[in-house]
Amino acid sequence: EPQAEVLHWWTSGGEAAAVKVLMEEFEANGGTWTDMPVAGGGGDAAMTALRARVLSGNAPTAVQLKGPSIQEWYEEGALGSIQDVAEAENWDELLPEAIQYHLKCDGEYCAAPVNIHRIDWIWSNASILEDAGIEPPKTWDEFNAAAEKLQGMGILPLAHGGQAWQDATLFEAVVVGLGGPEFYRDALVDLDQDALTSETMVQVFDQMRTLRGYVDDNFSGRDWNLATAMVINGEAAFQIMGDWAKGEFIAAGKEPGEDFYCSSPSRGAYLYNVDSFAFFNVDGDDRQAGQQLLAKLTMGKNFQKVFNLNKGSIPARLDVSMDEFEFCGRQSNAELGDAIENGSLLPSYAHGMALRGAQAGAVTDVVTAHFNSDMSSEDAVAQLSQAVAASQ
Amino acid sequence: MTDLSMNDHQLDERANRNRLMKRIALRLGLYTLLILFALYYLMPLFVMVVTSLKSLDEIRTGSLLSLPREIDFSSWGKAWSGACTGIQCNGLQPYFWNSVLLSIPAVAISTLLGAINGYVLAQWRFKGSNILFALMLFGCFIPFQVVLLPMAITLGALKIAGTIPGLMLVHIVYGIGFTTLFFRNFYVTIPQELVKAAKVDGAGFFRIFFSIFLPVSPPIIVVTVIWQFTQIWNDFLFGVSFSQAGTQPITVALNNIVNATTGVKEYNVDMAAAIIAALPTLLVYVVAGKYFIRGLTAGSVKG
Amino acid sequence: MSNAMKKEMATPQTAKNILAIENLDKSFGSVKILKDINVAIEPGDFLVLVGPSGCGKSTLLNCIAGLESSTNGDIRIGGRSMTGVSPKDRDIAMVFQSYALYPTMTVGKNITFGMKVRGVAEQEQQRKLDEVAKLLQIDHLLNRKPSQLSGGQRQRVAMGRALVRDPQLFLFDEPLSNLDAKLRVEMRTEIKRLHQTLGASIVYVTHDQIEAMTLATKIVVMKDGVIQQAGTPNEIYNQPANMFVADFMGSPSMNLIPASAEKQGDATKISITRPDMEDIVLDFDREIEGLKSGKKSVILGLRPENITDSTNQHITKGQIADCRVDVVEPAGSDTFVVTNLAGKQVTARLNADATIIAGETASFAFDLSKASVFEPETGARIA
Amino acid sequence: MSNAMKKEMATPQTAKNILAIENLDKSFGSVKILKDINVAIEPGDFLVLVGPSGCGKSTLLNCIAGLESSTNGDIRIGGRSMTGVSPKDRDIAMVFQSYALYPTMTVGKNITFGMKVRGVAEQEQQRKLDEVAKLLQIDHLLNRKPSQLSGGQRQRVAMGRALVRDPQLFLFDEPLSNLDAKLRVEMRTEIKRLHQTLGASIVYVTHDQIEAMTLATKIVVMKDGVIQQAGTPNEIYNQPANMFVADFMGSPSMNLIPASAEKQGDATKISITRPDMEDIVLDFDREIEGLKSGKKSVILGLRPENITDSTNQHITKGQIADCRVDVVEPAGSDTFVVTNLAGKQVTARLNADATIIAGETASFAFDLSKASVFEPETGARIA
Amino acid sequence: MTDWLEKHVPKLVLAPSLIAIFVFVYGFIGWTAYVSFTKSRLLPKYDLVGPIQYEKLAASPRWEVALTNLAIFGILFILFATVIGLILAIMLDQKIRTEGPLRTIYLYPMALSFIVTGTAWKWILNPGLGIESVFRDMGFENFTFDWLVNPDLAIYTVVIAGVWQSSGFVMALFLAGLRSVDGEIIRAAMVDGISTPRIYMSIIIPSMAPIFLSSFIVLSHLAIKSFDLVIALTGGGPGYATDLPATYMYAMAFSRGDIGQAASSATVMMMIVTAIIVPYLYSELRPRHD
Ligand SMILES: Nc1ncnc2c1ncn2[C@@H]1O[C@H](COP(=O)(O)OP(=O)(O)OP(=O)(O)O)[C@@H](O)[C@H]1O
Ligand SMILES: Nc1ncnc2c1ncn2[C@@H]1O[C@H](COP(=O)(O)OP(=O)(O)OP(=O)(O)O)[C@@H](O)[C@H]1O
Ligand SMILES: [Mg+2]
Ligand SMILES: [Mg+2]
Repeated sequence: EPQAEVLHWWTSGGEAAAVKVLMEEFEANGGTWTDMPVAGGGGDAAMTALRARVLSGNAPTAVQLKGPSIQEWYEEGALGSIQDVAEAENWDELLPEAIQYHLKCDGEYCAAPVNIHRIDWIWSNASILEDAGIEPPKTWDEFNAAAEKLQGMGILPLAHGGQAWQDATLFEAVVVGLGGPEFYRDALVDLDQDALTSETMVQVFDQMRTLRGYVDDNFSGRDWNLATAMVINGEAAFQIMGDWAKGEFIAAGKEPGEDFYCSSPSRGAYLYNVDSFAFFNVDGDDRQAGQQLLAKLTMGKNFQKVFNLNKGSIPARLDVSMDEFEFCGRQSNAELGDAIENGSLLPSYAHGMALRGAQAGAVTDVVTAHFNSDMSSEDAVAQLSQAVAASQ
Repeated sequence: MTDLSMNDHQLDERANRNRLMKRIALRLGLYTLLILFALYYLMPLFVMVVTSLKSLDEIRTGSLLSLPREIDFSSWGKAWSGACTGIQCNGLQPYFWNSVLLSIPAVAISTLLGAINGYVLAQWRFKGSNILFALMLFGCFIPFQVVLLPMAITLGALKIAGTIPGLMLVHIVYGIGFTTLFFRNFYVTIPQELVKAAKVDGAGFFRIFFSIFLPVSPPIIVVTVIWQFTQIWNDFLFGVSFSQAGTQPITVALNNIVNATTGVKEYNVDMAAAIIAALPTLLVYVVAGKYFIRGLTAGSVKG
Repeated sequence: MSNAMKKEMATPQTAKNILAIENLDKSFGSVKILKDINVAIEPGDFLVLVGPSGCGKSTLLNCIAGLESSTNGDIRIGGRSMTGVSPKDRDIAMVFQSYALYPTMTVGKNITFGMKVRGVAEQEQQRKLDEVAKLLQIDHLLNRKPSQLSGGQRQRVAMGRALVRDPQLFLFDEPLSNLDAKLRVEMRTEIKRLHQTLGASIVYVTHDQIEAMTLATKIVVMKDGVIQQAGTPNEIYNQPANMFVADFMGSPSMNLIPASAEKQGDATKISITRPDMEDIVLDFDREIEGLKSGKKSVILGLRPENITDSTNQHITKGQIADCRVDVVEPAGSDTFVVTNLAGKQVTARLNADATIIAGETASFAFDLSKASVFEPETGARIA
Repeated sequence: MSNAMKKEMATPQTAKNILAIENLDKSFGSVKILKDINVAIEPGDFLVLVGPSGCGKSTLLNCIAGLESSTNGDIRIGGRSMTGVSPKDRDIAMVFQSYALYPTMTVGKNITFGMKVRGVAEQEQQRKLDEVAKLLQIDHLLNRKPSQLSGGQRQRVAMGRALVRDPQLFLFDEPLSNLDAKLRVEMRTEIKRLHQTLGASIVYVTHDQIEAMTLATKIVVMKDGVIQQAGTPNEIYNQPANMFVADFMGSPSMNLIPASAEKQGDATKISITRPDMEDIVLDFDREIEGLKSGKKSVILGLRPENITDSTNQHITKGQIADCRVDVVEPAGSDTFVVTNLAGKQVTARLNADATIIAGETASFAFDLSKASVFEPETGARIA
Repeated sequence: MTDWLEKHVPKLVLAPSLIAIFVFVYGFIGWTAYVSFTKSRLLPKYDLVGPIQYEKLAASPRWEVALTNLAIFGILFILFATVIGLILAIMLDQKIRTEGPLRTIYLYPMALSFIVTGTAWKWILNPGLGIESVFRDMGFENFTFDWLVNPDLAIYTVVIAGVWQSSGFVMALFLAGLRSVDGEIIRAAMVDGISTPRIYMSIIIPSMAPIFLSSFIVLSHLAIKSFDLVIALTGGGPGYATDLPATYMYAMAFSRGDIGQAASSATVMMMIVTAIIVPYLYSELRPRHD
């Protein structure tokens, strides 16, 4: 009988409800689901636990993992294959190519995706924008113009939480918005030194400095949801945050497209964060059977839909009907399609999709140091290139 | 009596009054300061309690430090048995018992080990015993992050990874240093003649320990138990690393409630959960705090 | 130490010895604490070890009890060598300075604990407890905890714990030193009586010489881990082997006065020089070792009770001298008077009703019949 | 307490009193520790407070020092009422049982710290320190820490700290009780000498009666917070006001023997009944209070030194009796012999060379000229 | 055989604990030191590559910040916790009527883990939510208390919270120490004419040197181990302005997957610990005559 012990960090009410669907399906198929939630630090705590589990030879059957860390774990010899399920279910057809890349280890599937988060969203308070006569910004120039105007009116333009990962989230949105998809890929996926030291990168840091001017003094250490609450309460106009912020708006009784808007500064590009389950090498038929079943159900249409309705993201497989999704979800899905076609579907560096931990960490160290001090853009660029070189 | 001595008397009186006034002023200042400090210490607890009693709406809109407009206990119930700590939404309750199951034996065993180690190191010294004690003490100071990975490998090799006994082992091992320190410093104040008398009486090592030393140890046992219980109950790092589904201690669950990354935050529930998780240790401090100082005076402080 | 005595101590190995210690050495690390100790006692003996603090008395006792292992030499109890025998198998009982009562047990339990450990039958325990409790008059205290007892009561309980054992040898380590003066005197008599009643063999450590004198049948005086003298109380008191023993035993202690001895024909004269007064010249009726003729610096040892006021009727003529009185200490039963001879304080013991005033001059009688004379350099007794 | 004495104590308020305590009461909570204490001393007096442990000696001293506030009554030092005056303003110095040296300061600093705090000039401090250090012979120790000193040296330093203060009144709380017997005797003499040299006024607490006897010019005996007797050492020793004082003062203590007194014409006879031997009948040459004629049960108080061996030449005829000897304690300078009279242990003090054997019968001489007689019920002295 | 057993019981009894300590403390330190010379990333690897991890560490500005912070935090934390603990102890020693409750209030932060109190502190110190806004609401418009969000000052807020948590324990240590000071010394000083503050300053406090040492050791090990405190309060931010060695090490090992680097920082930490602890152990355990 299939067994699954699942390590994840979806512990808030909405998230829990979302994964619960999977558990119910899993148990309906005769499996036993053992829940192993570890929240905290955006998965840091879970990763700590995972490492201890793997080292003690007691790996969980499935783990919420994403991006390059899947490959990293595979290289450590810890991951198993679910190629059989993937072939049987024809995953190659159902998933965008860019995303398949993250899930495959040496050409075989070793992880199953659950969703696609869009990172580069600008959330805005509809009534403020209407009062100021501003459209939701679509480029950084528009954003700057809008922010100037709002500032003139005594309204705080940008709600931001000063935590390293939030700084990074801002940063990558600026990189893709100013530099375009190619530049983004060179700079933050390939860590190309030319790109990192280019004039564009200097402009990126300039824009970061500009954004810093739109943020209140007390942003430091603020949780993202408190920043969202500022937008909801009309204390600030914008927040740049992944689509989970939507959940806060909805929980506060706001209607997407009416009470608040979602727009992207990325000019057609799309920064994604795909959560997935990776499957570790485990002993015992029951647990291996559990992995197969879990992989299959994860990619199931129903789960993909229900999970993402709850979570604010959109399904990873492309053939799920978006009818039940709200405005921003549908917009996200539509722009995803465009991005796939333009080849501007890009992995989020801030959320660990583009780089390995050490490299991403090195970039973030510089970004956050710059944002939280009066470092010049040139210095930041120099430090960035140095830190990246050192981390390789 | 003569006039002169009357004067003396009046002078005495006035001096007395002045002294009294000065004393009262001093006392007043003293109490004021003490209360100010008390406020500093109570502030976080105040914030937590107040927040736990507010509704979510009020938290979103109001000042965090203001008193609740309406007292609402529902978040306490939710934290205990309804908050989501993962897929299950059973609150802290199941994890609470894990922690109880873990900490009581771990505290008992590490205290007993500390007692017997302290007994040896204080009363049965042998060549090199001081160096061994120093080596044990050094174990108190190792940062726990450092040992996570090798400990995981070791627990795996011992086949107790992810089990409560495994977690207990970790806590016991890293508690030994402190418990031994407490007991040793307590037992060195007991005259060696007691052991000698018992030896002549025919009692052996264990007999002396159980019949004579253990019965005099309550003060230091209190100190040790408080210390160990606080450490073990509050531990998160070991708890999260060396547990698996079903054996996670309460701190991990609390963390899951409080630190959800991309979900909606329910601060009132968070705070209620935090207080519930801290209740046992708080209780221990309130009930046994008196004995804590007494125990420290009795042994672990060298004056 | 005289040669004769040395010999006696060196061959103690006779069947009747209950305790025999031969050539015992004991070191802690590199520090030698006990050096070549030889002691033997017979059944019923009451051996008292005296000496200043830190001289190794407790260490010696612990060696006998097996609580410390000796570095060298042999200890025999009841004729059996004790090497490697653990304390509990040595058939000894011990009473400690701090009493070492088990703090959490009642008096009764304290006393019976040893028997319980050894598995003595419940009934037998009770019987012995009753017996000992009656003997020591602590029957009404049996249910109290040690903390609820007075010092003297604790002391009794500690003795009770030893007595129920009925061992071959009792060891006492300064059992009275934690008591106040009055109680100490009482308990001293009690111990003496117990010894006389039970006829037990006892080794007893103290640094109180009065205790030593009153209790012992045999005294061993130690200093820095070396035996200075062993003998009966009388020998030790009246013929101290050296100045250390002379000074140590007796309270107030023996006056040790620098003097010079001179052979004048058959007679020996001892004279004490004083800067401000005329010399005191005293007749001495014994031979002084090494003084064949001429003059010699010596130390004259005179006990306070041998310097009395001149109205004392024992005194032979010519032994009376005037001295200035420094301090007068009436002690009720006696009056002690301190004067200054040859730069040293000298104490005299006078009658309680002696009327003498500090600062004035009084005449004292010197009784040299019990005086000792010491060699100034070595401190050894020469007469 | 005799009425005459009570009166003397109740009106101590004369100008020349350096310390006067009137009707002092002290309670801790509901427990009365000191009850109606009246004491006065004149400049240069050496007042010793004695009494068993817990009788309130330290409490009284602390009241004088201002370390405890009294519940009732008045304390005057140098004629000034001390009510509400803090210890530091009382112009007193105090020496404690544990010496209470400041552990982190050197000996020199310990002694000068009080002066430093008062802002005495550096030079003056040094001068006084030198003076006192020389007086106490601790000049070579001034740079040591207390932990590096022996007990006797610490004791000296504690005294030094008091002496530099040059106060109106010195208070000593059992300053010698932590020293061993030998050192105690030495320091006792030293304190006596200091008192004689400086002429200081001293209140001194001890529970050692020998200390009390030798040091005091005036002794106050306390029990349970009540003064039992106040007087000179001689009065206390020879005319104890009651059985408690009689028993408490003197070592070994006074023998208190149940006896019956009978008036036979002009003569008074005291007889001691013995079950196994014939009665001892002794002549008594003073009047016994309340005995006009006939017979009366009394307690005969006899000091050990007044029971000697019959060869003693002082003794009047008819006062010799035979007794069985229980215990013999040769103490070097004397021999103490314990016998049993009327069911009580009775100690006799014999010469050191007395040859007497436990278990046998010997004849003793009873000197009743210094005997006390007590009322059995109240314990009060009646002759 | 039984004799042998009897003689060696104490050692045998100590053995399990000792073995555990040797494996779990010294073995692990050794393991960590070894791994610090490898290129281990996600999981430990055992091929030695020389001191490159230390070179990287030395070049890392973040590590530099962490060390500087440890110095600032360590010194201030120890200083304030000691001073406040001492002051509280002295005040509580003045025969305070409500000593029991007050003592419990001062002590209770020890009972709470920072997972619990971190959020509350974050709010209190946050200028927009906590003290600053409360004071401004009360009418003190210019009241500013924004250390938490100032990269140069944020580390001091960590000190505030750290002191809050630990000073109660120090208070307990000192109170216990004060309670065991020989009462006669204080009486002697009073008679000697010394005022109460002076008695504390010149006599009692100097005599509590061993307690200063004990609390220094306890506090310094807390400072070096400080982790929860930073994570809960600032998350190491703003930027990495409040990083400490322990958080650096943790970040490297668990979020960055750079175990080699983590091991090297851990080794440096252990060396700092050793430098502080070994002299203490030496002084504590050298043979004394007591
Ligand atoms: N375990 C030990 N290690 C090292 N030295 C010791 C030990 N025990 C005792 N000593 C030393 O041995 C010497 C003798 O000590 P011991 O206790 O026998 O003296 P003592 O004669 O009993 O003195 P006291 O009258 O003070 O009890 C002392 O100098 C002491 O410091
Ligand atoms: N602070 C206090 N509170 C309550 N009772 C006290 C206090 N101090 C002393 N006592 C009690 O007062 C009584 C007298 O104590 P005090 O210390 O004066 O006796 P003492 O005569 O000095 O005895 P010792 O000879 O043992 O020093 C004792 O019964 C003691 O228990
Ligand atoms: Mg000894
Ligand atoms: Mg006292």
